[in-house]
Amino acid sequence: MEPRISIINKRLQNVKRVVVVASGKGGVGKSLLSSGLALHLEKKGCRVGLLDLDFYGPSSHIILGVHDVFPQEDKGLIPPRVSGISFMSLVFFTHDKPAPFRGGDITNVILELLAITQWGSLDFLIIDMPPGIGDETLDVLRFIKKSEFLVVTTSSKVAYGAVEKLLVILKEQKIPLLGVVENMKQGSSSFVETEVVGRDIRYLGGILFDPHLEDAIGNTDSLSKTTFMKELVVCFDRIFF
Amino acid sequence: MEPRISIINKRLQNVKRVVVVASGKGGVGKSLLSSGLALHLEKKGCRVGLLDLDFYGPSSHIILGVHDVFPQEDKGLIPPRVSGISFMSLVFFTHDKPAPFRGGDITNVILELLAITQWGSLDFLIIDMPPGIGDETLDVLRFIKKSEFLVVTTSSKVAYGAVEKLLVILKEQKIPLLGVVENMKQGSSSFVETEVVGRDIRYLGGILFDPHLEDAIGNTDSLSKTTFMKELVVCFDRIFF
Amino acid sequence: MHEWALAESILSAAQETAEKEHLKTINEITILLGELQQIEHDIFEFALKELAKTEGKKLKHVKFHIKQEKSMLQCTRCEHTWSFDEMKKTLGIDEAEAIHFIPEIAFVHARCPKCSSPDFDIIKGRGVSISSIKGS
Amino acid sequence: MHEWALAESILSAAQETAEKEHLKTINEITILLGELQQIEHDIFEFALKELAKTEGKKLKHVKFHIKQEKSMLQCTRCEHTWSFDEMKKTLGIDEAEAIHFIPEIAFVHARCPKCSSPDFDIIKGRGVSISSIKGS
Ligand SMILES: Nc1ncnc2c1ncn2[C@@H]1O[C@H](COP(=O)(O)OP(=O)(O)O)[C@@H](O)[C@H]1O
Ligand SMILES: Nc1ncnc2c1ncn2[C@@H]1O[C@H](COP(=O)(O)OP(=O)(O)O)[C@@H](O)[C@H]1O
Ligand SMILES: [Mg+2]
Ligand SMILES: [Mg+2]
Ligand SMILES: [Mg+2]
Ligand SMILES: [Mg+2]
Ligand code: NI
Ligand code: NI
Ligand SMILES: [Zn+2]
Ligand SMILES: [Zn+2]
Repeated sequence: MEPRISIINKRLQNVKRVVVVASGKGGVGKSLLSSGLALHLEKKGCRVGLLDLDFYGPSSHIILGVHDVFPQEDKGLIPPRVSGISFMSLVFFTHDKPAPFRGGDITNVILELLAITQWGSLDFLIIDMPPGIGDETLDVLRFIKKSEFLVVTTSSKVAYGAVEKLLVILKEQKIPLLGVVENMKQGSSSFVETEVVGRDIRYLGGILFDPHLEDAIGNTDSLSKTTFMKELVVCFDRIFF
Repeated sequence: MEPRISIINKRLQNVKRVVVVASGKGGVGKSLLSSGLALHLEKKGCRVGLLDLDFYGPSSHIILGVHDVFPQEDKGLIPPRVSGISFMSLVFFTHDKPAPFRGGDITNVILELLAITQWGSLDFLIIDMPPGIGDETLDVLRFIKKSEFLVVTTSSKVAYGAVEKLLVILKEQKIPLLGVVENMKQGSSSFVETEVVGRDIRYLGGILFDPHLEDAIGNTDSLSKTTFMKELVVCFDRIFF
Repeated sequence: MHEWALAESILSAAQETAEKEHLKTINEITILLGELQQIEHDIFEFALKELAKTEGKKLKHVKFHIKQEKSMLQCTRCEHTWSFDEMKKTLGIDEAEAIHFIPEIAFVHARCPKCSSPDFDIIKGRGVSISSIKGS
Repeated sequence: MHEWALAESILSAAQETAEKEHLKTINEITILLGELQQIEHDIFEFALKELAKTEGKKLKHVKFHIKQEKSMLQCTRCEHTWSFDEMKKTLGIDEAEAIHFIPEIAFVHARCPKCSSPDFDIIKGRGVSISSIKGS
């Protein structure tokens, strides 16, 4: 018998909302948006946690410039504070080496992280997801009942083709869906907006491609000053405040 | 006992080279490069197959504009010809609906596809991979002994952080590695080139961000005329011809 | 007739076993046909026998025992179990055929009949497998 | 002492079982400690006993049977099997500790001792599990 499943609700009982930043597609900006959203909510005075569930390509620690911290061992693991955010990632254990996991391993790692992490009281737990609709997505749906999904796409037909598949599953399974963000917009096509609205899903707006974003990666002060962050705030404040 | 593993070598015995287009990161252009490479090699007079192994976000059929074709049943499945390329994808069976597979399912699907697809004689089989170093990557390494990897990254620190993990595994396991392509270049940073060469891996060159590429998706004639294709040819001709 | 490709894999696996275990001849191969893959016993047996003729002397006198294996699917979310028999009723012809080619396509076109989850497992009866190979 | 968190999960699972099976009291819980996770018997038992005191009347008189479970790892590529005992020799202190927190970190810091593949399975002895719960 698997004991870990039954403790997860307790671990998250003082977490008010769980926002899962997901996409059927990779490289659309899930990680930048997760970190950006976490930083913004923290500035607004919320208690925020950030959990990186992308084990093959963990990115949140790179974006936030996380160095020389480790969870504190106290009846579980207490995530270290990074720019005011309670941050948990597998990189604390992998030492940033490759993690060649198969699907069953992914499930075990997620269960273990959820069972031993002591988040305490949070207004928001943001989860930075890997792409796709595989083990990570199915496990979040299975283990974290209060998940609300925030779906990211770009304007590309190829990207939206993958994102649509996640949207279909979430709608079909009646999972709370905060809406879709169209990231890295460059043209003025309304293709994505039309598609999303046509599926009766909230279109949260577009965020332009920001040529200066790359330079701000690893430094949360610089990140906060980007046009990326200004636009992100516009998209998200209408759903969270 | 699993019978399918033992037939795979026979199915690929008349395939001269298997080129696995991979990346630790999503959205870096694996699918565009796979289709572009397949189209180019076919134009050069090679017999080419293309296998899409990205089951969550299959893209090759969108890029090539594949419609109204299905494999022919004849002692297995013979992939249909699409712009001269023998093309196999799970979309023939999913009807482009979501495929919420767990890792063990992925392995089974890959085994089944490799066991029943009759590629015939090919100079090149190109495999369009999903991101990461999970079941698909481990299974390709396990089942297709003549794989040669072509790794794609962008110039971003976040993307390269994930790509590096795949490179580490491939080098460590002594897998043939054709080199690394830096796609969607916009600045002139030589960060990726320096990192790649520092790992004693061939840097195949950069391909600029092409603002007209999106419009060519779905039409192989238009695709062939993009600057993306011109640059791709420069990167690849030096390794294949 | 994509069944030939799978029948071929059986014979190839048998040859491999003969090699590994230094057998001179293979006398009997017992094969399970998982219900989900909907392979017809007769077609499969025919393919096996035809193919065995050209497989060389180790397989000259092989006997095939082909057994059907009932399917069992189980939901990860609600633990309900069901079979392909039951699932079949909700499938179109094209969908059932797609599952015939790749059994995991069940996750694409079918759901748990009790809770509608796509997150279920194929516990038994997936497809073609070998249950035993006997030789000397 | 992250062991408390895992001990807590045992008691929570026991409560859940009591609920589901309408038990008035839980008399005995048998727990396996998989070798890979390197949890000390005494620490774990202490945590369980302390926690049980505040878990309410159903767990007031519970007895814990804690057994060590030997580990077995198996390579997918070459089928070689080995144990954590053997793996441990190649690990640094930090690496072994990382595996203590998340046993799958073994795939990050260890390889098949025979063929160096990272593609192996944890067959047995992963971590904390419940082998039985008895109540009335
Ligand atoms: N609005 C934007 N403008 C410019 N670059 C962006 C923007 N959003 C994301 N990026 C870049 O795109 C790449 C992919 O972003 P990332 O957050 O890693 O995506 P994902 O997590 O979906 O894989 C990164 O290099 C990131 O810096
Ligand atoms: N050189 C390029 N210039 C402009 N856009 C590109 C280029 N390469 C890829 N893209 C675009 O980037 C997105 C991701 O490409 P894709 O091939 O789907 O990546 P992957 O297969 O790695 O996920 C697509 O929208 C594609 O059109
Ligand atoms: Mg990411
Ligand atoms: Mg792709
Ligand atoms: Mg499943
Ligand atoms: Mg493994
Ligand atoms: Ni058939
Ligand atoms: Ni500990
Ligand atoms: Zn169910
Ligand atoms: Zn091995």
